[in-house]
Amino acid sequence: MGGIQGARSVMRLVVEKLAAERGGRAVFADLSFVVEAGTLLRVSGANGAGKTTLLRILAGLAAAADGNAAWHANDDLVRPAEAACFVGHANAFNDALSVKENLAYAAALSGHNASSQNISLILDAFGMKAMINRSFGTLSQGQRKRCSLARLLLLDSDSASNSNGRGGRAWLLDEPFVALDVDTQAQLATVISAKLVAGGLVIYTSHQAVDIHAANTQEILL
Amino acid sequence: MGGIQGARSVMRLVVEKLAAERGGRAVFADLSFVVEAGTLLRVSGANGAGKTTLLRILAGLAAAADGNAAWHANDDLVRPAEAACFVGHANAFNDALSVKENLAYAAALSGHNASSQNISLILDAFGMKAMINRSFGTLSQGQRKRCSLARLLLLDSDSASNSNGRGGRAWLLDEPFVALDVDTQAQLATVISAKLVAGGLVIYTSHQAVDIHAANTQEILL
Amino acid sequence: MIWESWAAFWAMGGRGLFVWGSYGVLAFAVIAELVTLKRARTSALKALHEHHEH
Amino acid sequence: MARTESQSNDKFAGSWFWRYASPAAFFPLAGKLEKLCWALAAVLAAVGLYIGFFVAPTDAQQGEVYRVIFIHVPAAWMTMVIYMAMAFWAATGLVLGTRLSFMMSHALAPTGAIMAVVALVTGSLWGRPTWGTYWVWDARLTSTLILFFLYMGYMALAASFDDKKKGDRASALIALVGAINVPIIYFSVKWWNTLHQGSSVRPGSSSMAATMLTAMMIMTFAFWFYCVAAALHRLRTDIIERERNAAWLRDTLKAASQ
Amino acid sequence: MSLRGATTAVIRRELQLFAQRKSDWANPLMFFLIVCSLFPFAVGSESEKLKLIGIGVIFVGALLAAMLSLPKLFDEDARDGSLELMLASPEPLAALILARVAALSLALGIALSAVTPVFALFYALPFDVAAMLSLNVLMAVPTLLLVGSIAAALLVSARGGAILTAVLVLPLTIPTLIFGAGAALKVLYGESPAAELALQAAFMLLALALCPLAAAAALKISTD
Amino acid sequence: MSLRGATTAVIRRELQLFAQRKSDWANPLMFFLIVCSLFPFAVGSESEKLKLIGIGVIFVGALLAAMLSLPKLFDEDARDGSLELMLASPEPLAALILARVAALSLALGIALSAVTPVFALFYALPFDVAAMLSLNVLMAVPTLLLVGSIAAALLVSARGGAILTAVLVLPLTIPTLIFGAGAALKVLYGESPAAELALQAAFMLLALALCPLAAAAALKISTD
Ligand code: HEM
Ligand SMILES: Nc1ncnc2c1ncn2[C@@H]1O[C@H](COP(=O)(O)OP(=O)(O)OP(=O)(O)O)[C@@H](O)[C@H]1O
Ligand SMILES: Nc1ncnc2c1ncn2[C@@H]1O[C@H](COP(=O)(O)OP(=O)(O)OP(=O)(O)O)[C@@H](O)[C@H]1O
Ligand SMILES: [Mg+2]
Ligand SMILES: [Mg+2]
Repeated sequence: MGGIQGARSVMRLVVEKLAAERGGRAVFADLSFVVEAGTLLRVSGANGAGKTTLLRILAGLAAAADGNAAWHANDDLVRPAEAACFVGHANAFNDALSVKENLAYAAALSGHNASSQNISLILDAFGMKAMINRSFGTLSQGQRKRCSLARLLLLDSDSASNSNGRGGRAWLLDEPFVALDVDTQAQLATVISAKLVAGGLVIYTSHQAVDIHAANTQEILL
Repeated sequence: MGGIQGARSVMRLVVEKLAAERGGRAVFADLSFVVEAGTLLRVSGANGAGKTTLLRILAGLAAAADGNAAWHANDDLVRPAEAACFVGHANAFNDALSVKENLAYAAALSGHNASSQNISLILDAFGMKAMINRSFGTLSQGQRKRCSLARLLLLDSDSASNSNGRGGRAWLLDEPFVALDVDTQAQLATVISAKLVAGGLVIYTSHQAVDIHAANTQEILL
Repeated sequence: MIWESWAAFWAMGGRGLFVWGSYGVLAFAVIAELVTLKRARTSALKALHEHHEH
Repeated sequence: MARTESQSNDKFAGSWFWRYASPAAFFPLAGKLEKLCWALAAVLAAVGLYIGFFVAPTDAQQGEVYRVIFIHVPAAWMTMVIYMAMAFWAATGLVLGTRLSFMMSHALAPTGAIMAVVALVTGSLWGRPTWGTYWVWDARLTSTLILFFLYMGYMALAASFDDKKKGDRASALIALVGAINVPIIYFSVKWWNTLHQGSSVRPGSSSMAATMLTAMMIMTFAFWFYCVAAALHRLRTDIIERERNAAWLRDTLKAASQ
Repeated sequence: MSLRGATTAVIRRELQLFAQRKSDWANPLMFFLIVCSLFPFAVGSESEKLKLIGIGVIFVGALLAAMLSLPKLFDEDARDGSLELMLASPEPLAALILARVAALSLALGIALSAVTPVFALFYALPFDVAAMLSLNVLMAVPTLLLVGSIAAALLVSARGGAILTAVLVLPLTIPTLIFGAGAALKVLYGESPAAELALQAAFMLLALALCPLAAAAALKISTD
Repeated sequence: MSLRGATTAVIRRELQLFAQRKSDWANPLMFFLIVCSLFPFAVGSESEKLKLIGIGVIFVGALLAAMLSLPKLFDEDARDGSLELMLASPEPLAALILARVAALSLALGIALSAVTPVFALFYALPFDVAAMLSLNVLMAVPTLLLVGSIAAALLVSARGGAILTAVLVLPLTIPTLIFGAGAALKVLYGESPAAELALQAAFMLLALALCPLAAAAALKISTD
């Protein structure tokens, strides 16, 4: 399953003099920071400051204009696709397929073998079990978001790296609380805390004030 | 310009035994309430409770399964399209056109004659003046939302109904604070308060806690 | 009986293939339609019973 | 706001049409009608085929192959009649907003398409020995083919909506547009055909013996009853699918199974 | 007054979009070009053969190209929510639809009929036939788009895209095809194409009168 | 092992989508059917003429039907973000693309080649020609989809000049057309189609070897 050997993987992100451009305009420049496993990093800034751009670069979905961002697992360099999971505005679910079919596909693509039980267990945690066979296109905005988060957990849960409580892939969450109702927001905060306690690394953006219990926190203002 | 004669329009919404279905399933039923001009109505409920469905029915964009919702302007029945403005998840801007072109089109379609000054004035209020000629597709999530809100104000501002401070069309806002940064959230809250003071009627949904100063508030829990 | 023999009947004056082919196509179409009708009804009833049980 | 069925029912309360426009009242009636139609179709087909094969004489020009006529012509007629019926119910549905009308349209379409296929295939099989080719671009043949396309379009459209109510009205509209176009298409194809003078051969020329005509008419009625029975069956299945929440359906089915 | 404002806004926006995304009109043109240039490879290049099929290939190619741009009418707007602006407008929906179809027809009709003579030459057709074909393409494209707008409106909320549109629309365009190609054939045979042209025009006027209304109804159905 | 898991997941999803939306394969079929029946209206109904154009029309129709379903390959996935799942997968992208093209080819190729003989009938072609055409359509559809997947991948963001890519890619399908129609023509003239068939097969294998890699590179470029 690629470069990460679960049992020992401790993630670490090193960003050096990173710069980004969109449409020929500089969005940010000369950004340097280091994030260690077990840390919660919040990226803040006004609308258009470049938060989404930064997260997409870290996830390997966009190219930096300058500088670089390197993911290390136990000091070995790993590809962003193997090091991090990105959840953004587009939810990466097909409208015509059912929630379950979508999740099974995503799991298989990233090399996991999600059993039916596993899927329904995780959906249950987000109160979506009853909708497991609904086609995704018929869900409400918040229900869609819950599905995205369920996928995040699914891809984390049965990877060897997580089973012994050592973090697993880093999470890159772009506005994860948007569209969730208050209860689910709290629930997500708990999930993030648990990830951090297990030695995971979480980077998120949010314009909403949601308390996340975390031992180590960092913040970047773009 | 249709049924509303601005100078005297005082909006009133009467909902009686309203029921909605989506995909053959009942979403809510037997909903009755009255909203008077100058009132802020918050529709709350968990994800999937039917908030978006309700707002779309009130805007005349979806059909009710039973019961009915009637808009009155000074006790005259008016069509939903004339009575209310809806701002939802889809932002109704074309990605390829510039912000300005999009706004001018929307204004013309709803019978307004938005001058260039007017457009740039309103964009300025939301800190978007510099992007007036950017194509919409290149904006960040929050910048897009700001544009939707600018359109809302634009369609309100130069209608006769508002110029003398008597309300104008009702606003139906589905999650208006989503994606906005903290400053802009506060700004939007001020705009809504002003609308209410002017005798307007605002119905909104939100999972975020944002303080809106209002004399009369109502809440429905779905 | 206008036919001299059953063989003559089946032969249809040497055009048996076309005549019986036509009737065969009709028979196929009718049977296929009946089968799909029946199947649709069965599955509708099954769905209904499942629905009522919930 | 869209007119709901209860509103329209109130307005026309008391008339027989509206009594049976509700699925609850129609369902049992359709069941009885359906049985009757199956029986009539079977009996008439038996009689018609007997006359057609054992009474009607050999045709002077064509020999035995003309016996295809007993199914070809009824199928060709049915496909046109059913399209018209479909468009009629579509229009009724759009104007009055009754669910049952849309369901009638949906129930008719597959049978109409099957009739088109039967007319096309039997016609081709008849054409080979008489014209020496399976297919000519004759006006009547060509318009049957186009009618088949219209059926397919209607069914594809109805199937491509997740929301059945939307699908109902959308496909009803396209059925109406098609119905307006059918005569236009027919006459332009005919006109095209004379322009090119392509096929000198076309059906509908030879005179028929009385027994042939009798057999053909009886078969036509058999086809009528078959199509009505099939459509009613499909309609009842559709009602079962759509009215799964209705109490009356449960009661009716329970009563029927006892 | 306000109706004029709204319709000009629709047309202006359409033209702005054409200017912004050249592919909107260049792609149908490319498709046309490709269809027209594929046939000689499959049929062989003798000019007698080509002359025979030329009119048909060009006309069918133009119709297909126009048809494939039908989803552009409403699909993108439905996706980004702009369609609701149109539905909520106080002006009559049919007029707005007509404005939009008119803009598309203008752009596409002119582009396609402008390149038609070029292809006619490829297929060894004489000049007068080429001119007649060009004229007929110019008349046929609006008719097709008008009829097609009904299907496009219905398909806004359905799945199936461009191809289902084709299935719904193409059978309805057969008269246009017959009269259009027929007129060119008449010219090729040295006869008068007056009857075909008259019928073509009549069909176009009929479509102009009925289709926007039907499309408005269709749009209301599919967005309800 | 895990590669097998990923590719079967891709194929399974594709088949689920086909089952969910029958229109995905039924509509190209209807399109093919309708395109094939349009030409006689424009060309005339004499069977000599029809025989002449029949092979060409059928082959071009099948290619167009396949080409029109190309956007299905990546467009929807790009819109809803699923494409990023594929890009972020640890498995080689080319294999995943190949799986996807294979599923589409299977569904479409079989469907199109199954109805081809019916059209051969409409165009008064003899049975052996019909069979050869059918076989060639079965071979040409995968080739076209493979080559086309490069274009589809480039067009995902439509940034790299949509039109240019179409112009670059479509000529690559001309050999398929020439060999495919050529084989059927040979049979019509009573000659052996062996050479054309061999070339067709060679071209298909070449596409199989190169196109997925090129498409993977294209996809990476266009999603940057
Ligand atoms: C609108 C559809 C059609 C109608 C109403 C129709 C009606 C008829 C009728 C009434 C006859 C008997 C003519 C006679 O001998 O007096 C006939 C004969 C025939 N039909 Fe059709 N038909 C239709 C479509 C077709 C189609 C689609 C085909 C072929 C695919 C076809 C092929 C034939 C042939 C081969 C004959 C016998 C020709 C002859 O007697 O010279 N017809 N049709
Ligand atoms: N097209 C559809 N088909 C079937 N069910 C649907 C469809 N659209 C929405 N629903 C269901 O209708 C219900 C109400 O949806 P709605 O979007 O109104 O919820 P909401 O209150 O706005 O939720 P959220 O807070 O998540 O935005 C949900 O349970 C949803 O799953
Ligand atoms: N395709 C593009 N072309 C040009 N500029 C772009 C493009 N996409 C984004 N931008 C610009 O890049 C900047 C950063 O965008 P980004 O989406 O990263 O902002 P953000 O911090 O996530 O904002 P938000 O809080 O609104 O989501 C914005 O100013 C935006 O206008
Ligand atoms: Mg952002
Ligand atoms: Mg909602």
